[in-house]
Amino acid sequence: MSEQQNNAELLKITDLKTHFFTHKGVVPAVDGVTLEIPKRQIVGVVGESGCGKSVTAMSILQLISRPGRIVSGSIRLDGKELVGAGIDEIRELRGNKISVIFQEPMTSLNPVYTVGRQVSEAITTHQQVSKQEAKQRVIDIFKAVGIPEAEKRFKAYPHQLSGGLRQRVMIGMAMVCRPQLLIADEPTTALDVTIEAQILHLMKQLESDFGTSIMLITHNLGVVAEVCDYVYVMYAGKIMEQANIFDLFDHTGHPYTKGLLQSIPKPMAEKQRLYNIKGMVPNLLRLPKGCRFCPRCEFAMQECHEHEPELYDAGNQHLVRCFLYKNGGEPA
Amino acid sequence: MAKYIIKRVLISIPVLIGVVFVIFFMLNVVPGDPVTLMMGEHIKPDLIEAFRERMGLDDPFIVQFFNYLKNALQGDFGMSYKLKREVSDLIFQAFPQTVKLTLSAAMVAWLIGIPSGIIAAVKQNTLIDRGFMTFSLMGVSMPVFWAGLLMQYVFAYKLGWLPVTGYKTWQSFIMPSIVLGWSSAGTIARLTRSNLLEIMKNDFIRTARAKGLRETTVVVGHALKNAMLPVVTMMAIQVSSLLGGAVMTESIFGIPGLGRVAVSAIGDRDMPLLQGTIIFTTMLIIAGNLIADLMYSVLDPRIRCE
Amino acid sequence: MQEALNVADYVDEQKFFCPQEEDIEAELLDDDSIWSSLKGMLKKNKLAAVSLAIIIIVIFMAVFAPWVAPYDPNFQDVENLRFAAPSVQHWLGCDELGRDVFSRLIFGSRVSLVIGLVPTIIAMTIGTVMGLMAGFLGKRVDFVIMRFADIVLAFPSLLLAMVVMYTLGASLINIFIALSIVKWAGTARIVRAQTLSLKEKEFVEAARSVGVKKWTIMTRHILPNCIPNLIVLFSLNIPDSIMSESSLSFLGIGAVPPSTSWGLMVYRGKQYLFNYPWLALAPGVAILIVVLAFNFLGDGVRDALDPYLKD
Amino acid sequence: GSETASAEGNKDEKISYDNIMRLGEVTEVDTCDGQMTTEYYDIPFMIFDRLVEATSVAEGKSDIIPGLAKSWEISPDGMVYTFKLQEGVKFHNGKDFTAEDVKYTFERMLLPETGAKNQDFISPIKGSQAMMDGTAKELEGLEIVDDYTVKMTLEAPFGAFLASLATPGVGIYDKETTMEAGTDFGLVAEKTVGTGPYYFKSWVLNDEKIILKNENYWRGAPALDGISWKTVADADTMRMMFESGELDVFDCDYAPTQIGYFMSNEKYKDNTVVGNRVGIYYYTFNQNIEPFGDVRVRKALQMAIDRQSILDNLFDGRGEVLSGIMPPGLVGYNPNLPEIKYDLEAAKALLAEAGYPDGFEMTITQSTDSPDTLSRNEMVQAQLAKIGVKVTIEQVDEATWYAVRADGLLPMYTTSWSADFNDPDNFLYTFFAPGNTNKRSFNFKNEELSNRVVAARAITDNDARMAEYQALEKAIIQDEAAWIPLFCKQHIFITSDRLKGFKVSWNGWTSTWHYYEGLHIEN
Amino acid sequence: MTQAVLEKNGEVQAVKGDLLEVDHVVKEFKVAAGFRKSAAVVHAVSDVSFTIKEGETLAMVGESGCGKSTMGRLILKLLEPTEGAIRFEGQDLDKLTGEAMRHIRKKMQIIFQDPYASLNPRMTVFQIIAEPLVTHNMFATKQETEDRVRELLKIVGIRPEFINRYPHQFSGGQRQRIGIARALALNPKLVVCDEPVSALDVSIQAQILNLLHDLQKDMKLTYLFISHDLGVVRYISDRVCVMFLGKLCEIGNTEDIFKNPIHPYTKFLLAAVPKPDPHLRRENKSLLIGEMPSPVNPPGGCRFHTRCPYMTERCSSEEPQMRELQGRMVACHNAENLRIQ
Ligand SMILES: Nc1ncnc2c1ncn2[C@@H]1O[C@H](COP(=O)(O)OP(=O)(O)OP(=O)(O)O)[C@@H](O)[C@H]1O
Ligand SMILES: Nc1ncnc2c1ncn2[C@@H]1O[C@H](COP(=O)(O)OP(=O)(O)OP(=O)(O)O)[C@@H](O)[C@H]1O
Ligand SMILES: [Mg+2]
Ligand SMILES: [Mg+2]
Repeated sequence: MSEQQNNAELLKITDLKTHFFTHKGVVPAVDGVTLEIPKRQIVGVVGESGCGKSVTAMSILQLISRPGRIVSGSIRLDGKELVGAGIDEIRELRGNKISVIFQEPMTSLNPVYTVGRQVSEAITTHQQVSKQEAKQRVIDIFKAVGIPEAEKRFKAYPHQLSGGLRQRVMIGMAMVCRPQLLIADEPTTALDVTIEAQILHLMKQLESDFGTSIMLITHNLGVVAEVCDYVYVMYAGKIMEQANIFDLFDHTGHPYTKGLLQSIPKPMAEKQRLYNIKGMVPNLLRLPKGCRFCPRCEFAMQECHEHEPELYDAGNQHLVRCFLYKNGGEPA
Repeated sequence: MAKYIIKRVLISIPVLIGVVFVIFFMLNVVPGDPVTLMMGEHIKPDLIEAFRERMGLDDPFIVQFFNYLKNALQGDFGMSYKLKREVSDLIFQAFPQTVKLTLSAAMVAWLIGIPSGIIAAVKQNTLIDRGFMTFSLMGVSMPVFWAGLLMQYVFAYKLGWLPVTGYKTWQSFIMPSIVLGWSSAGTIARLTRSNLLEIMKNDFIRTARAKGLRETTVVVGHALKNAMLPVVTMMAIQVSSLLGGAVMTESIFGIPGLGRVAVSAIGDRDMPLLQGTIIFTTMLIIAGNLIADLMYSVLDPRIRCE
Repeated sequence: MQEALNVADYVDEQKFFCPQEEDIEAELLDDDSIWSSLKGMLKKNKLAAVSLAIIIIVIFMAVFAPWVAPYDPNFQDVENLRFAAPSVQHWLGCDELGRDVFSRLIFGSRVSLVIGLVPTIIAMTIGTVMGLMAGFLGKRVDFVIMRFADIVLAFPSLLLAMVVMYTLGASLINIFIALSIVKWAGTARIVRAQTLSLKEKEFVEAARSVGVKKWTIMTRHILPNCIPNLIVLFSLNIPDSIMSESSLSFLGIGAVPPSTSWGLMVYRGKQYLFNYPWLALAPGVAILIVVLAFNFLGDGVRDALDPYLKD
Repeated sequence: GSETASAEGNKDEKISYDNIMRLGEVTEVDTCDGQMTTEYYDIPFMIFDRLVEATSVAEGKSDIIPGLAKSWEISPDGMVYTFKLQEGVKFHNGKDFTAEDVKYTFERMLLPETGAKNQDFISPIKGSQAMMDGTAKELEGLEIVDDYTVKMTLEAPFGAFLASLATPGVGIYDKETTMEAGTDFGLVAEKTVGTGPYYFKSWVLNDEKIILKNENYWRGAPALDGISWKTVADADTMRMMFESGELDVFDCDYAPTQIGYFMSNEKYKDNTVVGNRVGIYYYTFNQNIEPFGDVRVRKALQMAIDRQSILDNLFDGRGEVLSGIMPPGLVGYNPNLPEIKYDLEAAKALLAEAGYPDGFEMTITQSTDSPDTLSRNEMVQAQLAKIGVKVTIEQVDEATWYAVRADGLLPMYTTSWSADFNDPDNFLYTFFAPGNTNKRSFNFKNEELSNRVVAARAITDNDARMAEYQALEKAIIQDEAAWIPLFCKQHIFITSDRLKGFKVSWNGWTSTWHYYEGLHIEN
Repeated sequence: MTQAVLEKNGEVQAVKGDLLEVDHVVKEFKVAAGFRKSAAVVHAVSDVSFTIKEGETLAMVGESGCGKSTMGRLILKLLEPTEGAIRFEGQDLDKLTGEAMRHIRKKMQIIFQDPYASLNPRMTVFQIIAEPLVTHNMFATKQETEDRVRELLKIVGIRPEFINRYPHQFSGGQRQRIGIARALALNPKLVVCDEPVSALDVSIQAQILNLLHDLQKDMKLTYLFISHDLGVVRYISDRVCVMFLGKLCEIGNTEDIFKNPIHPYTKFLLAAVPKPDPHLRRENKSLLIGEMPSPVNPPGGCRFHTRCPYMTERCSSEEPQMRELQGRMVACHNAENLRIQ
């Protein structure tokens, strides 16, 4: 990687391990993830349900609650280490430099307070501003995220808004302090396609208008293809493949990624069976030996059952965790 | 709002009538003749009969019932058999004491219950949690009369800080309110705790944390108001149990309230008095329900009208 | 159809989407049943575990009272043991008729526990049936049942119990009846609310869509899913009944001699509170401990069975 | 009138308790109208005067002294009583007391519409039955000779007539005020007016009743400013109030088990006032219920109960075991009555003879809210078990208890009775007159004896009358074994340091007009 | 087929294989709204008509809350229509009661979206799948029932050994298979699939879609496939009907509609679907503006007119009727003009 690119890095996660210590055993939800988010980029994180996407994201803001905790690794924001930082330091970042929006706009807003109050709280928590000014800024951001009749909506309660509007309020709340990083954890999964399209459009706009980097978590590869610049594919707590968006779709490396892409129903002249990855995501309490994916992998080799592969470079910042790429480039 | 209140009051009328009916019915199947009780043992049987007729006690049950309802609607709850006074007078005399006691006990219950519940929830599964819950549940676990007696023994008899009984000064209300309030603090603490825990798992709490709010702000500012909703509903149910507890508390602490009237009315088979008391306590409970509902709507915008 | 489906072939052909055996085996270990939740709770919540132990001990003592109690609870030795203070022979002393308080406490636990259990069971059975019918059948049934429940709930419960007791006379059976009458409505409300929400669940719709009869849906689909809540309610209702009995005893309409109950013992002992405090303290503390234990166990059970509160 | 108005105007005035005797009561009373109650006489005693009063001359001895009647004459045949009334006596509201008030008071008691309960005390007067039956509006045997002379003619001679006029139920009311008050009489303090040493100040239900001194009392104002009765539902609370100085008197009847504590406590050594109750505790038999129809069974049970033990353990031994009906202190008490012995062997033998060698099952019924009665019953239960009799203790509420008893259906029970007036008639007639035995669920079957009880009333020779009562007592209790006498007991009061001169009346009651005499507070 | 259907004039080819006929169905819910407000009426389904031929898959698409599930429930008579009729094999379901209805129920089954809520957590897999069999007394003995359950489990790809397990012991995809097995137990003709794959990951989704596909082939099933995922719809269905706010906008062959949507709403819907190919990104996608109106107060005229960029005067006043255009049915006043674009 060149010097210049390093400078453009906003967030760097190195070998992050976040585990849940349940009474059934230790769940390694995030198991050594290394991930970078450059400035002014939309980075996607995809993977099946339960593979650790949300936990990775929540680890950044240390919103992991008992029985989970960050076991090791480093998270640096603009070079500042977050792991091990005091809770006050982290709190100063939350909603200010890094903000999050969640999957469920229905439940992510407090039903007993007006949305205006909830959003202005994000301002007043971090900045000394008058109530009036905070209100003005909320109304401005509401306008910016495309909420019609922003003044009126300021006094609305969440239940009085539709799902799409609520998600806009959430985005407004996240953007109101002009964060450097926006973590969007499946922001559109609960929304209809038409609303989804609006929200994705809005996010792209935010990126270009405010210069905010976005970490977009989703399991919808269509969404990724639509908005992301660079993509990480996760499986069972590990990054399996990372590449820029075009490489990922054009030169798909990992059999897992391939499986995911092929499973998407495509318009075909003649109906034929869909490809699917056999089996299902392993229980994190009982991970298979060797490559985590090998029990489901069509290309599994002896080696795969015995050793865990590393991320191998396939060129052009395209890394694949598969022995097929041990020697770089195209699969052997 | 006014319309809603009126509607609620109207809805509670059938319930009240049902309550009267149940009491009427139950007291009609009792052995023990109120008339003999009232007239003494020396009276001649034919005089008793005459009296029964005069009082309408010979009428069929249903007729008596409707006569009673008719009079009650005009504010006439009849005459106490035993005390030979207007039931309404007796009740109005006792009513303020019971209301005072119930309200102050409710305050105590909330003052003990809610903070205990919050602290216990925040410190879930720690010694602090167990300690606060034990403290507030102890009230539920002691017979009111026993706790009352122990308190009197310690604070009035041994230490002489408070009067043993009485109702005329605020000091005399301290012990009864604590005893009675403590007896329902546990329920409130428990409900507060479990609601708060439940609310704390909600997504919007994560949102609040993600905004950078302090944990206390998250708990008190965001979770508590939501958690209070069911607790408010509980208040209405509390009224009922507080009134029940008041029966004993009033006896122990010499407060001439409705509970005392009710107990003696039951013992004396004083039907008109008992009916009157129960109607009034029921009205208190219904009022409690109504207030709880109104408070609920104030707290919860989802219910409040646009 | 049968001939169209040669099952073995069919499965063979499809085997590539058949999930792998190890995976399922692994999943199966994640047992989330009621019992395992409770077991997990007891492991984590020491207070609940201790409470359970206390309750088991008390139940044991109640069941085996004649063997556990050191003396005949009704044996009087007025001449020698009147108000004997606690000693090695008489752990909790003796009462005004020279009876061993500890033995009476053990025998009294029988009545107190029975009063804790029986009315709760009766009331909850009635309440469950009523709540199920009201919630599931709706309309007029719902209206009638819930108005009855309203009436019961509008009474101050202790007064209602007193009226019932006075109407029927003091006896154990009548305490059962009185407390059942007072308590069924609460259960009915809760079960109704739950039935209403379960009724909308898709598995109930699925059952309806194949034409399963109403009663079968109620008993097989709705009722079993109310059980966790009912368990919680049950464990919280028992201490309530025990307390109600002691209140009734205070008003002189509780348990009837010669059977003694803790409530009655407190009531009779309270006049000696100053001079012979063990008479009132022993049963009072017994009530305190057992009721607290039931409450803690109930809270633990609630924590364990409430899906929201699970970790 | 104007008096009432001023009383109302004073309602809010603060009363200082400095010179007021503070008493406690466990149950609220229903009325302060002495005619309408058989249980509550505290206030009727103090706010009304009677024609004559019974005064204690020695412990358990009483004399009849003049009251509102300053003197009286009895015709030799014992049929006519002529009373000369005090002149210049005024009611609390300033109205004059005259013979008219006496007539009114007596007739009020007898008129059915009043619903009074104490007619027995004046029923010997001629024509009273007619009034009670509703056939007469006026009392034939009562004649106003002049404003201050009243003549009463009896139906038959009745030796205890004067004594019965001293009972609290026959206080004299002011005609005009009482008629005006109607049903409020005895309930509303201002309207309940008498001539007594105190006037009725206020009554807050379930809380407190206050009477204050009558400055113009014709015998002279009392030393106390007044008396208050607090209603304290719980005896243990009341006892704490007493001990923390909120009450002046603690009546040990509310907590007989505490007698030992108080009596042995140094602090209260000088504050104990003891009086003998002219009364008796007893167990009954219902002869309609087998096997109590058999006299041998009844006798066996009499012998199987260790009465001394009950007295010693439950009443701290303060009393005396009795073997008859009449307690010491009552005229006619027979100290020479043979003793009923505690003898288990004899009892067993009698039971065997009656055909119950292994005993039988029986029920004792009591009202629910009395732990003292329960203790007594439990002791008896244990004692009877020794002769194989298995006792079930049944508890019913008070109202049911009275109702069932009035129907003659109550099985065995225990209770006590103490003298209203000092005459055996108050005991024997009350219990064993025909009809009365059924109403009390004895169902005494020996009609001859019952009739003799009624006939004894008319014996004019007092000695002969007493002899007859003693004979009846022996026949009923010892030969017929109609009930089980237990004991009479002392009535013990503990008083505060400041209260001086507290006395117990001749019959052992609390309520006594002696609250007037010699009682005072030293602060 | 039966008399009723044959008597219907017109649309001869439709009559021939129509298994289900939905005829001007309206469903309204009365809901108590708010603290003070009186009851409101939700117009969940308003005057919807369509037919399903035996053996075909009709997909129903539309945004959340537009009435898709309600329609599915109406068909299964889990709800009673406020107006209109639903005929299955020519029999009006509204008129059927008791035994006759129970008989019909055997032929119609439903698969739900939520694999967690659709299985009773307190019943074993055996009990769940056997319930329809027991209800209809299909087998005399328990053994036979059990055999059939095992067979069904094999068909849907679950090892029969797990017959006594509880639902929570399975993954989402497996639960969905159990739900499918239950639906197949009585050899139904029509299966209503109410978003059966929306809750699943793509890889599992593919497994289930394959299974549904295979089952249809082998058992001659007819599907009403409710979904909002247009990709899935395109893959599985023969015909599509598009719903908007309780009304149908367009019905037609899948490929026709996907290639050439006529109704403006269909156009926007299709345009909004993100394509899993970064090369197909369009920076300036035509976005549908605004939110869905409330079904409590649906707009007058064409229900879509408040959001439609092609709205004309007529759209706000007159309700467009379904009419045939280019071999499909469309409800739009301006369909002809839009077609040209
Ligand atoms: N509180 C917790 N206790 C135990 N395990 C947890 C907890 N929270 C998450 N996990 C585990 O961590 C793993 C990763 O969860 P995560 O929420 O990150 O998945 P995800 O990729 O976001 O999936 P989805 O697409 O369903 O949101 C899961 O297997 C989950 O079981
Ligand atoms: N039982 C009911 N009572 C009241 N309103 C209802 C009821 N069921 C559905 N509705 C309303 O009817 C409308 C249509 O609901 P329906 O569930 O059919 O939509 P849907 O298209 O299936 O949506 P989704 O994609 O979210 O499943 C919605 O507005 C819904 O709120
Ligand atoms: Mg997630
Ligand atoms: Mg739906």
